[in-house]
Amino acid sequence: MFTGSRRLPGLKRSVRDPGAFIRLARSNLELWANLVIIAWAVTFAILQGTGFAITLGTVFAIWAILAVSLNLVVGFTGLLSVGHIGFFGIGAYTVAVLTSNASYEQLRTEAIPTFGWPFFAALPVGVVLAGLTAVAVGVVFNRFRDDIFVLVSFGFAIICFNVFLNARAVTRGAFGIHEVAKPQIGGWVFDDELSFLALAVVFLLVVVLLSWFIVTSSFGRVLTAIREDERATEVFGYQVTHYKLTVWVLSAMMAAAAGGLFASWTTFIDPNSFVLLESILLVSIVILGGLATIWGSLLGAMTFVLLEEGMRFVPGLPDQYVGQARQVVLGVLLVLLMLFRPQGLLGRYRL
Amino acid sequence: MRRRSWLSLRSSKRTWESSDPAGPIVNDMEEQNGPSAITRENGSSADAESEPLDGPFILEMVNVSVRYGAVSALEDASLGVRKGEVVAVMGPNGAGKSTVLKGLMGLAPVVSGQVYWRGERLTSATHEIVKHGIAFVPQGRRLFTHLTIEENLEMGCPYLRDRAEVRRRMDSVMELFPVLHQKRRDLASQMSGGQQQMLALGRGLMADPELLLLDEPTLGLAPNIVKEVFHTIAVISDRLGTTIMVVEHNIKGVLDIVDRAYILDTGRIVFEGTPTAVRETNILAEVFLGKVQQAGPDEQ
Amino acid sequence: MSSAAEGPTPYALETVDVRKHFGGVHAVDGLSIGIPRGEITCVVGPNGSGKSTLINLLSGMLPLDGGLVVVDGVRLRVVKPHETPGLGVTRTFQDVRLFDQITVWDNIMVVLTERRLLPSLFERPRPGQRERTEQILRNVGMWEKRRSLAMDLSYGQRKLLEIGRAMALNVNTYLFDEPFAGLFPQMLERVKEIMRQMRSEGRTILFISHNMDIVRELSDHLIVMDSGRLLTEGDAEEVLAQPEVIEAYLGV
Amino acid sequence: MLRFAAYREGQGRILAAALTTAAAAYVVWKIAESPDQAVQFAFNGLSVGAVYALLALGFTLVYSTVWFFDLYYGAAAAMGAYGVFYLRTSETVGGNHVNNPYVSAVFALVVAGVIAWALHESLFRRLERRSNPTTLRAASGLLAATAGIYTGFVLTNPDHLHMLLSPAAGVTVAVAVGGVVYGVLQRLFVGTAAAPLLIISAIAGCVVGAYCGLLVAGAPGSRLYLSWIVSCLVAGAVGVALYRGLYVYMRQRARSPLIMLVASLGVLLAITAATAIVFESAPRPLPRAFGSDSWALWGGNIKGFNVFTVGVAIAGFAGLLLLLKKTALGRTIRAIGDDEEVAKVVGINTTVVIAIVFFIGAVFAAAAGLLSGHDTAIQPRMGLLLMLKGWIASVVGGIGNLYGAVVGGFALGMVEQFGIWDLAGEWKDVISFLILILFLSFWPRGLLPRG
Amino acid sequence: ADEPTPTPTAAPTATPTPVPPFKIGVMESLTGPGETYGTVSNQAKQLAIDEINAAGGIDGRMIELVVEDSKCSAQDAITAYRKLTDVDGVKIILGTSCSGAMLGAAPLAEADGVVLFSGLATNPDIAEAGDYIFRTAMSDAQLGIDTGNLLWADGIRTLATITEATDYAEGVRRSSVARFEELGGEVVAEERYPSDITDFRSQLTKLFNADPDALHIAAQAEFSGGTIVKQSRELGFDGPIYSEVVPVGATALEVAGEAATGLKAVTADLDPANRVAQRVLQDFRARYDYVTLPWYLGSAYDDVYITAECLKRTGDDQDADGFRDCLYDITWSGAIGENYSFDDKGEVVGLSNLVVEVLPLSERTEENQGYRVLGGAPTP
Ligand SMILES: Nc1ncnc2c1ncn2[C@@H]1O[C@H](COP(=O)(O)OP(=O)(O)OP(=O)(O)O)[C@@H](O)[C@H]1O
Ligand SMILES: Nc1ncnc2c1ncn2[C@@H]1O[C@H](COP(=O)(O)OP(=O)(O)OP(=O)(O)O)[C@@H](O)[C@H]1O
Ligand SMILES: [Mg+2]
Ligand SMILES: [Mg+2]
Repeated sequence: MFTGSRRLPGLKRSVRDPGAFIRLARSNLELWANLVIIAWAVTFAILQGTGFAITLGTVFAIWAILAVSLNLVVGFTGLLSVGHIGFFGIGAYTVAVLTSNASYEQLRTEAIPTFGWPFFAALPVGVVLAGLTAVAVGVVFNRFRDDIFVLVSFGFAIICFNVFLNARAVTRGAFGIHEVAKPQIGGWVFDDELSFLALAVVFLLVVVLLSWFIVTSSFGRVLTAIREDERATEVFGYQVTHYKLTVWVLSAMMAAAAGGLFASWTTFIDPNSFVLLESILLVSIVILGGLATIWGSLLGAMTFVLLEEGMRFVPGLPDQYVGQARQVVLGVLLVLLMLFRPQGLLGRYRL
Repeated sequence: MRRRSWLSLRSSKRTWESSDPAGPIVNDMEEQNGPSAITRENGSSADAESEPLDGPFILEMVNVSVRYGAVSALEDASLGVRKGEVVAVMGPNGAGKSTVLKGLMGLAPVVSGQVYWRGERLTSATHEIVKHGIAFVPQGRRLFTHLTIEENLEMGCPYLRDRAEVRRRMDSVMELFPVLHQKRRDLASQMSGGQQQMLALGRGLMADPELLLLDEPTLGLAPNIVKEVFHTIAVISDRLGTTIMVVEHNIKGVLDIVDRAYILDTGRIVFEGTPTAVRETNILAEVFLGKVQQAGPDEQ
Repeated sequence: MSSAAEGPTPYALETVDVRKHFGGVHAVDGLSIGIPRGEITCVVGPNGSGKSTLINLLSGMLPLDGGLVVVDGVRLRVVKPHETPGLGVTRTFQDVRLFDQITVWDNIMVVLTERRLLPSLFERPRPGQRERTEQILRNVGMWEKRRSLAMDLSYGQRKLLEIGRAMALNVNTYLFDEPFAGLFPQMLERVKEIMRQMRSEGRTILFISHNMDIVRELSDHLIVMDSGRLLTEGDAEEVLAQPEVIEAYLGV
Repeated sequence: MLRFAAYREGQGRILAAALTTAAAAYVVWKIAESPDQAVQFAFNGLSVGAVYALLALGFTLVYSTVWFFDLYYGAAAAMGAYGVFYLRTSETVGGNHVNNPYVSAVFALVVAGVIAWALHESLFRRLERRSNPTTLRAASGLLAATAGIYTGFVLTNPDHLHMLLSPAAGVTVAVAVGGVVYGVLQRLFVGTAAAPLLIISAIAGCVVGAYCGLLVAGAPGSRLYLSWIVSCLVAGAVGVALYRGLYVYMRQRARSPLIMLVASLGVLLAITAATAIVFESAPRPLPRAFGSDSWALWGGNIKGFNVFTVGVAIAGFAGLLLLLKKTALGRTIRAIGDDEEVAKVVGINTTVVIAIVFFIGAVFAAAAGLLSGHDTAIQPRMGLLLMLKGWIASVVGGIGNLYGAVVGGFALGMVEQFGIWDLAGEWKDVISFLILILFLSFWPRGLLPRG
Repeated sequence: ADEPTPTPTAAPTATPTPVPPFKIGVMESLTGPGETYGTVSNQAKQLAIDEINAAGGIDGRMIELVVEDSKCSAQDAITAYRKLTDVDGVKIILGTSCSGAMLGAAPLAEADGVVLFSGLATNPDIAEAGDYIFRTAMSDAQLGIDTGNLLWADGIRTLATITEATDYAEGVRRSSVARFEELGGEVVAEERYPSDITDFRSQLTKLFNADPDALHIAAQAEFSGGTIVKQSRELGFDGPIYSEVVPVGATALEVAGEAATGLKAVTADLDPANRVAQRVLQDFRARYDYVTLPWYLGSAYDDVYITAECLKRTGDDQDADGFRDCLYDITWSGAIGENYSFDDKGEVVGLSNLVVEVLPLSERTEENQGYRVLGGAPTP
């Protein structure tokens, strides 16, 4: 809010103090980060052809929804949750189960009831279901803070994965669910890549606006206060648990929406897409982009997608190492960020 | 010869547990004066003022600037302490008093300037500085809360191998603050704020320092204990020649016991002089008023 | 207790046989006191006599082990911290607790905003709130620091900000835990002035201090605690002249 | 004795007590129903519990000193296990050597760096006043380089581990024996001049050391067990290097432990992925250690190796307890756990002490990793999983409490087994996490909270 | 194919060709749960492609493989698929090695008219996945029926099963158990385990407590298969153990060691009399210094040759429809069998499974793969 005026004295001082000049340059890192990443994305899109760029755009939109929603919890409220992938999974599975029309008559695979709902009917159900789960989970998790919260949220991610894997009567377990329906409005089906991208971006916009609305409100300010000192916030008359629960549920619902999109986009889901590691990567994205900044999360998601896909094109890197190499790069990035810029690429707030 | 130690304050009832050559000498001194003889109210500081100490600084800070990120907490500050002196550092909140002490101890990000100890540059890390004989009691009674009180005191001189000496120092501290003796097996976290402050002070004394840096030693203490602390400071300095640098807000109390005072305002040293001078010039009020005038327009 | 009491009792706050122990330590041990409405009450006592614990109990930061707290005639066995402002009570902390990584400005704003969930989502800073924030920040001398993060302040500045934050909450009873500790004399004046002004607005103040000058000057009513119990109470000068108080607390 | 953290309201405590009783009753009923299975479960629980306890011990030590969850800890567990694999592939399944010069070089560099730093902190600091700094720097550089090259040699020639390590083993034993003998002699002959005692103990140390060295050199079978030591030490060295190279700088500036948590998350991600690149991501077995045959006992079966693991856990616990409670170093460690800055202020070289803590922690993790690797198998992601288990165990036991760590470790091991008695085994993780969450709701500070 | 040039990404061999090479996509699970399969399959394909190219390609045109990692996950298969089709412009994709990944990419391929041709994906659902989806891997359906028959024939009446929670293993277990129960057998206890665990003792303890006649293992990873066998014996179980394919893989047998002796499995195996098969194994060992999953290796190898044959017939790597029709037409004899072809669902017909029994440790050699063949699966 006050960034502009804060810089001015620095400029004045830099005339007689070279150190201040370096600091000034460094304080523009945000700008550089923005420019570099966007330029990278554009170059990538141009080089790789529109088809692939559209695919990546959709992947980005989904990750970005997740990152923005998680930032509400991690960055603004200060609850370092590693369990977000669970809500993503709940959304995805609900949409998959409700919309799939696949016939599983064959003897060899597990059959589950099919409903054949349209996507836009199933999605709200998934979102609400995730919300309800979040309420139940949140009531319990509200007791925990800091490290313990991290631990139990790890637990939540693992529990969710196991439920997806083992509740075979609903999820078909390891078989996964096929033929998830594409979104459809009236007669208009979003079954080509471009229209799906458009839909995903609309979702992303809605999520971003909603998040922006939340964090600029008084509600958002209370969240940051809770992040800083929960007990002291209580003394000023805020029922902290309600605030935490509300933002937790909202964030879970956004993640579930992303999950629904994801299921519909891939048309097939199985538990492997909802493993703990993905959740950890998601937290990394949020931290990479910057805590308590929405634009940062977008940038973080962008970086992540570019890293993931860009790695495929690194010369001399054998294909089987692409996935791992991406993790190595991400890990090293995290370390460097924490070392030199603990607030992330764009953030103000430090962990 | 071994320099005189504040430890000699301990009453003569207890016997020396080691064959420390300094023992008998100190003991003698004690008997001459007796613990009650050193009880000295305000008047004594006047002696110190009448014959101001002279000679080179044993600790000197030259043009030190400290910066926390964009905040400049100390700018070109130069100050020094002579051997045996008690020096106060005063100033409004946020003036940089704590920063001065932290800068001396290597705990603050010093961006320019030097610190000299006995004429040599002091560049080492904090834990090395301590070995030169400087002890620091930080602001806000920071203790090892999961150690017992005894262990906390022992931590005051972690590298002292001579158990008997440790014991003796501990006894002396406990004599100074009897409550510590009562609770010696309790965890430090189980004490009230004031008791914790005593423990912090005691831990600093355990190092048997040549220079003692105290950051608000009376913060949150009950009046009787405040008196005791000031008294102890006066005694340590006066009788044993321990050099002391103290940051205080309790101006009335501190001006009575110090030889000199530095006054800081917004990171600069604005005044240096004897307590009398401070009282006469009414500098403290000026500093404060100046600040108020500054605060009027925005600092953009 | 000559003040014009409007409520059913002359007390803004009362404790009835309140108890709190930590392991074997009886920090507050059957304490029954009353804080007169519209006056400045001071609690003094040796270190570790349970003063901070008392405030913690009154504000719900610690659960009661026994006894009652009576706020404005409402008898409470369980004090929930988030309900205390509703009952007209707020506090500061001995170890200052601010919202470190948000600005000084927002630290005050947090207190001024809507308490209900849904409306708070739709609330943006209103001019009234802005003015109030500015007024408070100027009052505690922190206006020029409004854009720094609270964690970048010095000890005393933090203390002032915390007092300001409590002031922002427009309640009847303020509990200040050592508001004067670590403050520069002229800042002391300012805080004293703030307190006097609060009193003149008819608010009740309870504060802890070890600074006898201030206690004498400011307090209408003095409570002396020792080992979790009430040692004596009454007018400051009289109480401070009592021999047991001198022995337990003031020293000779 | 169990001290339960005071829970807010009475009902909570009653509920918790009821749940505990119900759980106990359930277990008793089950045991009565099928004692054989109970015995087997207990054995299984004991053997995994020992690993968890080891993990929890190191975890709790590190955590209660630096107050952040060092996720490198997980990577250390994996490194311990993969170190053995790396050194002993010729004895493992697949048979193809993974010996990779880059990997060896990296670790050689790390070891050299750590040694250089250690020398700098110990010798250099002390001799600073007396001799020429350049000489000292050169000397410590030389020593460190030698150590690095030696490490590189050891790592690239795992088939000659016994030969290469015999001098090191000999020297270590010699020093240890010499020290012990000297201590004993000093006690026995109080007042005797130091010199003769010193000579006697030196001779004793040298003789025993030389004998041990020869013994090791002549026993190729010792290679496996030497590789344990090597990988533990290397994992420890990496821990120290990380602390000195990363965390120190972060701690200087950081306002929150979460920064280090995230940085170490980065370290864990990177090391896990790098492990998967070098060793492939499929699980691998470690070579057969002793005690791989199972004994039938009271209707169950248990391997000798599992008993050994339990022994290691208990020994580790006793060692740590002695260190923390009885030695000055231990007191220092606890003090740093309370307030690092003040520890510096009173004159403690906190960087060195914390580095030692990290070393010990990483060694514990590595030991746990390789023991569990021998018992079952290794895979790159094992680090994350083991770390989670160690974390849970230490939280359940009460962070910062060694007794708690051991209790928590074994408790977790048992819960994992008995929890799935009536449920399908695939719910194992779900059960243990549900129990964890339930437990934390009632005892947020663990069974035996610190202080 | 003698020169050991382990090129990770296939580059056409030395001889420069004026015509651009045929571009064929490959999706394999190079990382993730299907890593072993993906890697072996990829290596076999490289072997075949290098042979073909060294022999002059297809009428002088080389074949180039573009490899992507599908990580055994549907989502990654989709991104890999998109990358192959959009960036590299391929119309024919060999792969993938995991059924899950295959089923993820199949609807897209079907919609785009891209041929997906797998040598390893065994999920029965793949039969229904579409017109452009083919495989030389046999569906799990048959494997399960054979196991059920075998169990019954061996006099097993009560069974305990332990199953890896993956689509493949679940599928195999279901079909085996269905057949076994159809014949009158009873499953007295069943357990599942997630792919990443290495300690199966608690599950096994429960299984053995039910006192079954035999244990049935359905594993996807060789490692877990081998470990289960080992840990079963450690826990004192001495009944017979049955399984399919995976636990008799080379790695599994090494992990299990002596404990595996007597283990019976239904598996597809390369015929020792098949000269192509033996040559492929030999070449593979010479080039990569190991052999595992020989049948799947052979299947991947055959896929490349079938592809080459069809490319020869169509002469265009962009003509997916022609390629598809070619596959429906073709009858092939290669490493995994003689005269096999594809039915109208793209399923392979003309191949069959064998029953094998693991030999004692001392008798296992590289040649016999550690087991002896007992013959075809029994029919009741
Ligand atoms: N860690 C820090 N980061 C940023 N700014 C800081 C930090 N510590 C102190 N400051 C700033 O430096 C200035 C001097 O602080 P210092 O603690 O030295 O004040 P002080 O004179 O001791 O005040 P007090 O009497 O309130 O303790 C203050 O303006 C404070 O805001
Ligand atoms: N969290 C705690 N755990 C254990 N004991 C405590 C705790 N808090 C306070 N105590 C004990 O309770 C007693 C009263 O403490 P309290 O902080 O209320 O004292 P106080 O009157 O505020 O003292 P001071 O003037 O020094 O701040 C002390 O003996 C202290 O040791
Ligand atoms: Mg200060
Ligand atoms: Mg207090």
